[in-house]
Amino acid sequence: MIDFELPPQVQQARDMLHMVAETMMRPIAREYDEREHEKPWDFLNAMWEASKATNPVSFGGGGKKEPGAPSVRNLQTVVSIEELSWGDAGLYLSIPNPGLGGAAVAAAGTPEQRERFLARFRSGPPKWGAMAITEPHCGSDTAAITTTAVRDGDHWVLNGTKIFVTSGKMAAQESDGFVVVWATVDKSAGRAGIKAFVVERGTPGMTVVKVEDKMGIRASDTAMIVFENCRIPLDNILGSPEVQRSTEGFKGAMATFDATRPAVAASAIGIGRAALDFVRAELEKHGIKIRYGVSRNKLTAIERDFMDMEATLQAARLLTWRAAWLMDQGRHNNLEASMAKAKAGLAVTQVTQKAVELLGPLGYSRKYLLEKWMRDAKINDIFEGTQQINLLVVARRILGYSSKELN
Amino acid sequence: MIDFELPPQVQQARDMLHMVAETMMRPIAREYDEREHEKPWDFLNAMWEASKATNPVSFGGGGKKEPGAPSVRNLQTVVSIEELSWGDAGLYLSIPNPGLGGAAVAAAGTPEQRERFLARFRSGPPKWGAMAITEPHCGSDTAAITTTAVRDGDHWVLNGTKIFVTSGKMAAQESDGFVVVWATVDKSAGRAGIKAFVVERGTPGMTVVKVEDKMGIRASDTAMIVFENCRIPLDNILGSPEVQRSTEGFKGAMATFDATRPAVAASAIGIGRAALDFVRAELEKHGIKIRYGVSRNKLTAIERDFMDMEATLQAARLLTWRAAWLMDQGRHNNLEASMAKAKAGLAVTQVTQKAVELLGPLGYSRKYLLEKWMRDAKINDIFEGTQQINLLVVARRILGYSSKELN
Amino acid sequence: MVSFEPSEEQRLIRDTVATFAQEQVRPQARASDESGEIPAALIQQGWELGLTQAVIPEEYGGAGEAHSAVTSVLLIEELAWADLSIACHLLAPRLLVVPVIEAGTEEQKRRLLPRYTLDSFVPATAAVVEPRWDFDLSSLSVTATPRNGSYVLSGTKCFVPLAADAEHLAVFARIGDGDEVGVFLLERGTAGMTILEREKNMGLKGLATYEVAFDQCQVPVEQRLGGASGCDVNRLLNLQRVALAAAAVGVARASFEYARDYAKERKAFGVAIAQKQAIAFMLAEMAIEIDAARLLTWEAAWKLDRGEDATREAVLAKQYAANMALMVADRGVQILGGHGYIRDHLVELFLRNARGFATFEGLLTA
Amino acid sequence: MVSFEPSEEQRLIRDTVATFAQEQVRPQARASDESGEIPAALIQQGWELGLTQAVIPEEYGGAGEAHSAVTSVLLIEELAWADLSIACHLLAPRLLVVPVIEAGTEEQKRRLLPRYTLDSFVPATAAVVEPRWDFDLSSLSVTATPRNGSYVLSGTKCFVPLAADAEHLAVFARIGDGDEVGVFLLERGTAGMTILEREKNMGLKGLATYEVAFDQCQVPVEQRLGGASGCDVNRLLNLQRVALAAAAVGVARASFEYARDYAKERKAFGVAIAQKQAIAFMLAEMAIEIDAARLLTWEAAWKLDRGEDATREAVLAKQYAANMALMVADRGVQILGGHGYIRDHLVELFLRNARGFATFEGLLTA
Repeated sequence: MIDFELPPQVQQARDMLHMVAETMMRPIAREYDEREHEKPWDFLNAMWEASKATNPVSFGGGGKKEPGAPSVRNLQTVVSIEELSWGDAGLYLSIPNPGLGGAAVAAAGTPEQRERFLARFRSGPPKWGAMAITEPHCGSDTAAITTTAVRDGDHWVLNGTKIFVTSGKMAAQESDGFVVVWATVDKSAGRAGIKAFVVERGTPGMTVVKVEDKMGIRASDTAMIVFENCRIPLDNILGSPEVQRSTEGFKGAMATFDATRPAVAASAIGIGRAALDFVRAELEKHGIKIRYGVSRNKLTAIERDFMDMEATLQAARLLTWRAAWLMDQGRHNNLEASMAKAKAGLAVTQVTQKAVELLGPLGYSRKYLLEKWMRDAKINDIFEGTQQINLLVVARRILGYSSKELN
Repeated sequence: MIDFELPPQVQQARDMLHMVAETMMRPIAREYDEREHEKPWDFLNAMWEASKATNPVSFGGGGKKEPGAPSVRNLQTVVSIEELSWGDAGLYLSIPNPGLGGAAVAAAGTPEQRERFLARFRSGPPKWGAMAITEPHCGSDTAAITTTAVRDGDHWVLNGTKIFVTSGKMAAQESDGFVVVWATVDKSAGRAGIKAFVVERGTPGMTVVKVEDKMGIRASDTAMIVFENCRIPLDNILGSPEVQRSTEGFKGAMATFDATRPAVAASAIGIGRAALDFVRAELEKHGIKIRYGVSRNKLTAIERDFMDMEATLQAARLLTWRAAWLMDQGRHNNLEASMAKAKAGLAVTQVTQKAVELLGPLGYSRKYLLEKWMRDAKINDIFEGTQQINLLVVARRILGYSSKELN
Repeated sequence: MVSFEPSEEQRLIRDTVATFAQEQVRPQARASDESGEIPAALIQQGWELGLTQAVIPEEYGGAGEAHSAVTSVLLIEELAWADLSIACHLLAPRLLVVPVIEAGTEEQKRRLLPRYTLDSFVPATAAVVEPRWDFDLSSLSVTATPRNGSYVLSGTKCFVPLAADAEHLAVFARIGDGDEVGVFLLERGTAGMTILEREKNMGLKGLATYEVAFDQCQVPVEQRLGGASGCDVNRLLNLQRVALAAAAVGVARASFEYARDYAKERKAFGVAIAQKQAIAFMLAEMAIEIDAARLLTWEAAWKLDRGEDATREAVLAKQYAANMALMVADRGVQILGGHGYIRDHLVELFLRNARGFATFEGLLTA
Repeated sequence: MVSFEPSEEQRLIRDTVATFAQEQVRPQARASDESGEIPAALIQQGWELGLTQAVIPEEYGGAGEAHSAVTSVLLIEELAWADLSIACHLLAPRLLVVPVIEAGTEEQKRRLLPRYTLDSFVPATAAVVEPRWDFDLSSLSVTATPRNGSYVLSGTKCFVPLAADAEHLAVFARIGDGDEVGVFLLERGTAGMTILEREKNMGLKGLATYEVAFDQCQVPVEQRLGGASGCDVNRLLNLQRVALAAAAVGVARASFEYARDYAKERKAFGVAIAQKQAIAFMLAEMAIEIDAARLLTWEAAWKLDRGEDATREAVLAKQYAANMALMVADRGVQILGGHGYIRDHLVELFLRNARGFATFEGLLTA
């Protein structure tokens, strides 16, 4: 039965996180944008304490794992992320969390590995997990990874350079975390040779060489990590070490994106909503109310812009909910996850850029957060698959093409 | 010296053709849209009589051919075409004219061929020339032409089917005209094997099998022509019959587009201007004047739409003038011609579609010409290279790629 | 509890309608556009699906199914996918029946509804749009002036489907010179009401629509929907908006599917044109935008089914879907190139129809 | 006679400026954005190009070249291509000089112009924009109320470049509460004028801009541009509009070229990403739109040079170029992907600057 009402527990989570966003994140958002590379420890500690038992923003996992009543886990995740990102996307991304690395362990790890790597997130001081996939000369083209993993006795030896590792510094250096590193065990095997390895914080040979200066989401660290003869235990590989003919392993890992793309979409929507709320409030201050249902010919340019922004954002939200709901139902959502991500990434870019324009000098000034939201927004059209990569995924699905037939 | 003032002779031509457009074309525009496949003979005869000496809408030819004062021929052509298309694009396209076939003869024919095929356009009853290039299973991909030309003694024998031949019926059947047919003399040679042949009207083996029912430009006939053992004299080939290693011949022929693309762009702009003029007049009737320079925040949605339409159309016009001006200077304009065509085709599509929306029920009704202009407009985004083909040309030029490197 | 899945019953209805749309309606789309006619047998077949009768309460002779905006938008999408003109024709009686069910007095229901439970198609319609460039639902120029216990209707409507044959017309008019809008349930042949000649529009050519003029047309107060005090016209307008949004989704999907199939068939430069990023990305964006508009439409319909004010949602869904349908239908033509411009293919028809959604009001109701 | 080619002289000027822009200005772009500082040596070098002095008539100590809007937009595009903040800084004195040349009284010219013909850079500026969400050139909120042969200025301006150091400020204000706008030529340190602290904006970070408050600031009538009867302010605004349009073209071209070069270098799936249609078509559209905006700008400037009213052309060129620049700069970031988002590359800077053009007024003049 088609229904758009959030279940009570999701509404509760949303309301609680809205308070967090409003009272804890908004007041420090500007500060940690300006103080790039510094960490808001009070906030991070508080979030860690509040969430370590039941992390509200963990990714993935479908209804299939919880028989009985249908799960709302993924729906709750996207609703929660929207709320936190309404508060501040950079701060949201910096929250101590298993992160994408944790999602990979959860998806591809053995029960023993899950316990070994993830248990720590239930207690103790704040910790971060991270995922290292992109390399300086391969962005979207994950199959072109050149970081190598060579077996040497009881160890894998990793060599290579990874960039754009979200929370990489926190995971690799500043907490008892880990980094999941994608590397090839057999270059000649292409995708089939690519495996994921867990590298514990502080492992010799793993060095954070740079934390990027970015356009936005400056409260979140984005690290470049070099692996130089970095030795890790044999059983730190996720999944089988064997290079199969098929690319099943690679595809399975890629499926992590089916969970993380709606998460990114949700974050985008949160930023977009922040901008929209700000514009609405500003207009209302000046006595301007949007007149829904008035003739097209009487609308002001601003009213129409506002309605377009509102509609496109709501459309993105519903696409995102659908992608999460499908996962909660234990159903495939590869197409729908990429649809949501492509739409939300574009929507938030357009909405925030337009919002800055609508408010003129106020929109452009760093006295207000709006300009920051525009800067924060753009990353959502880029990471976890650019707009173009997601359109490619959508196109392949709707056309029934393989990645060989359409690339 | 950067200058946007049309030379006096071009202004005169424009003013004269504006009168033609207003008094002869507009009054019959609706009628010959509804009476598809019928010809407005009074109009056609009058245009023929007025223009046969100095055809105002002939394509191509650069300043280089006329030493001395810089030529304004191509500029005059695009300005003239805009004016006639402001009157009616379908009627404009149906005017007796050497057309694209004539342009090909002029560009690639020997002096003898030019005299033999083109002299007729200076006297006698109305005549049409046409170009047959597209085939049912090859659209943009002109190199994939399957129509064959086989030498048999003193003749070439043509076999194949051509579609989308503008004025094809008039050229092949209803007047003392001709059709320039693109066919391959050597399939294995690819592009190098493709040659152009002139087929005189009424040649046995050339049959107009269908005149298309179209969305717009219904006053113009678009023919499907079948060639079945169609025998033509040996010297009806344009250019050398030899299959060269290089694709020089093919490229040279393709260069016809450098002249015809600005012409199509100009036609597009004429239609767009008609729509804009109509909307402006309708708004003024209701006391609405566009306020240039008023704050963005005070604009109505209509004012902003109107300004966007106006600006985009003027931008397309200037790009078109530039492409024509370059040709008048005897300079390459391949990039600029495709820029103009891509922009104008898109601009007129958007402008007319928006105009229909702005006028609501009046825009949608067949009581007015606006809806017709929207239907007429769309062809400009398609023929003489679709939007996509023109973007491809532009991309290759700005990136310095061959058609092998970017396709 | 969030769900994106129609109920079992809704799926059944949708699938039945979809089969009919695909097998019976679509094959007539081109011919109807060219001739302006819809075969009587098809209309009768459509009637027999019971799309109108089903939602009439049993006490008035109907099947008594609940009137659901969500169910309506599901089936409207399917019919509009097949052909917008035929969809509007088949569903025209609902333009009268739904307002009466939603807001009619007991007397109005008893008088009007049973007429629409018979075995044969009964034309009925609504008159909403007006032939003005600046037509505005919030300030209609057809007025209903109260006079001696009646209303006197004056002004002209356009885009009135089936007006020449309609048994009843639901006419939307401004009350006096205030802001209030009333709906008046007119019988065919009412004095003072003139059905002008059939309209000619860019699209929607299979559907017979008319201008209807009211000249001092006297209407007793009993014929005002809801009686003397009127009704929640906004809700009726919102039901129309979501219906048109759903139709826009249907037309867009039709164009998308046509272009997608063509692009997979058509070869250029040795591969299917769908294998070229320029085409593939266009199709991907079309698919995303169609789903986006559909979800907005569903949400607005869902809110209407809960009895809540859904003006914002319905307005946004309608606008979004209208823009989306134009974008998609334009690209449908573009992807077919020259073939898209000739009337051998349906995409140009979809484009002409799609362009109307920004203007259409009151042609359909959920 | 239509021509798309600058004159020999214009080409010379443009090429000189382009070389300076490329070799001297561009290398400072990132550092200026991060530090908010522009090296004094660079400013002096820019001054020595004579961009301001050249157009001052010989009788006031300048080089006496004709003031041409077309020439101006050519050189502004080049400087803005290199860096918008530095371009605005270098050209700021023109904000005062050009209005005086165009519309000053003889006395004003004699008093002000010679100051801008010296060997060192002399800061000057104009105050146009106001810190309101609904800032409107056609109804300014800074007012100049006539009182006893003087004007009393009240209100606040923002986006005033170099205000803290400017020798003179051209302040745009509404006369009384009418529609008329006047320009007032204030000396630095005028009583009642307060330069507030340096602004912080999303972009334009290398340029020192300020809010400037006027509190009962008394200005003698002799300091009104053109004297008691004022001048054609619209023409001055149009000169500003075409200048900003040209700057938008410059920023867009910078982003386009950066992204184009990156896309040809960067490999994915075995080929340069520029060989993928999705990227190639984006770049093609960017190139077309840049040329489109440039031609609109040239046309408006040409019309201004003919002394005609070019409000329509200047407004449309400015709007078009502002939208275009945003589109292009956004795609510049998009094409670089993650690399576009980090400050190692300039495209994010171009995007932050480009987003301002819809808001910027009076930062530059042709």
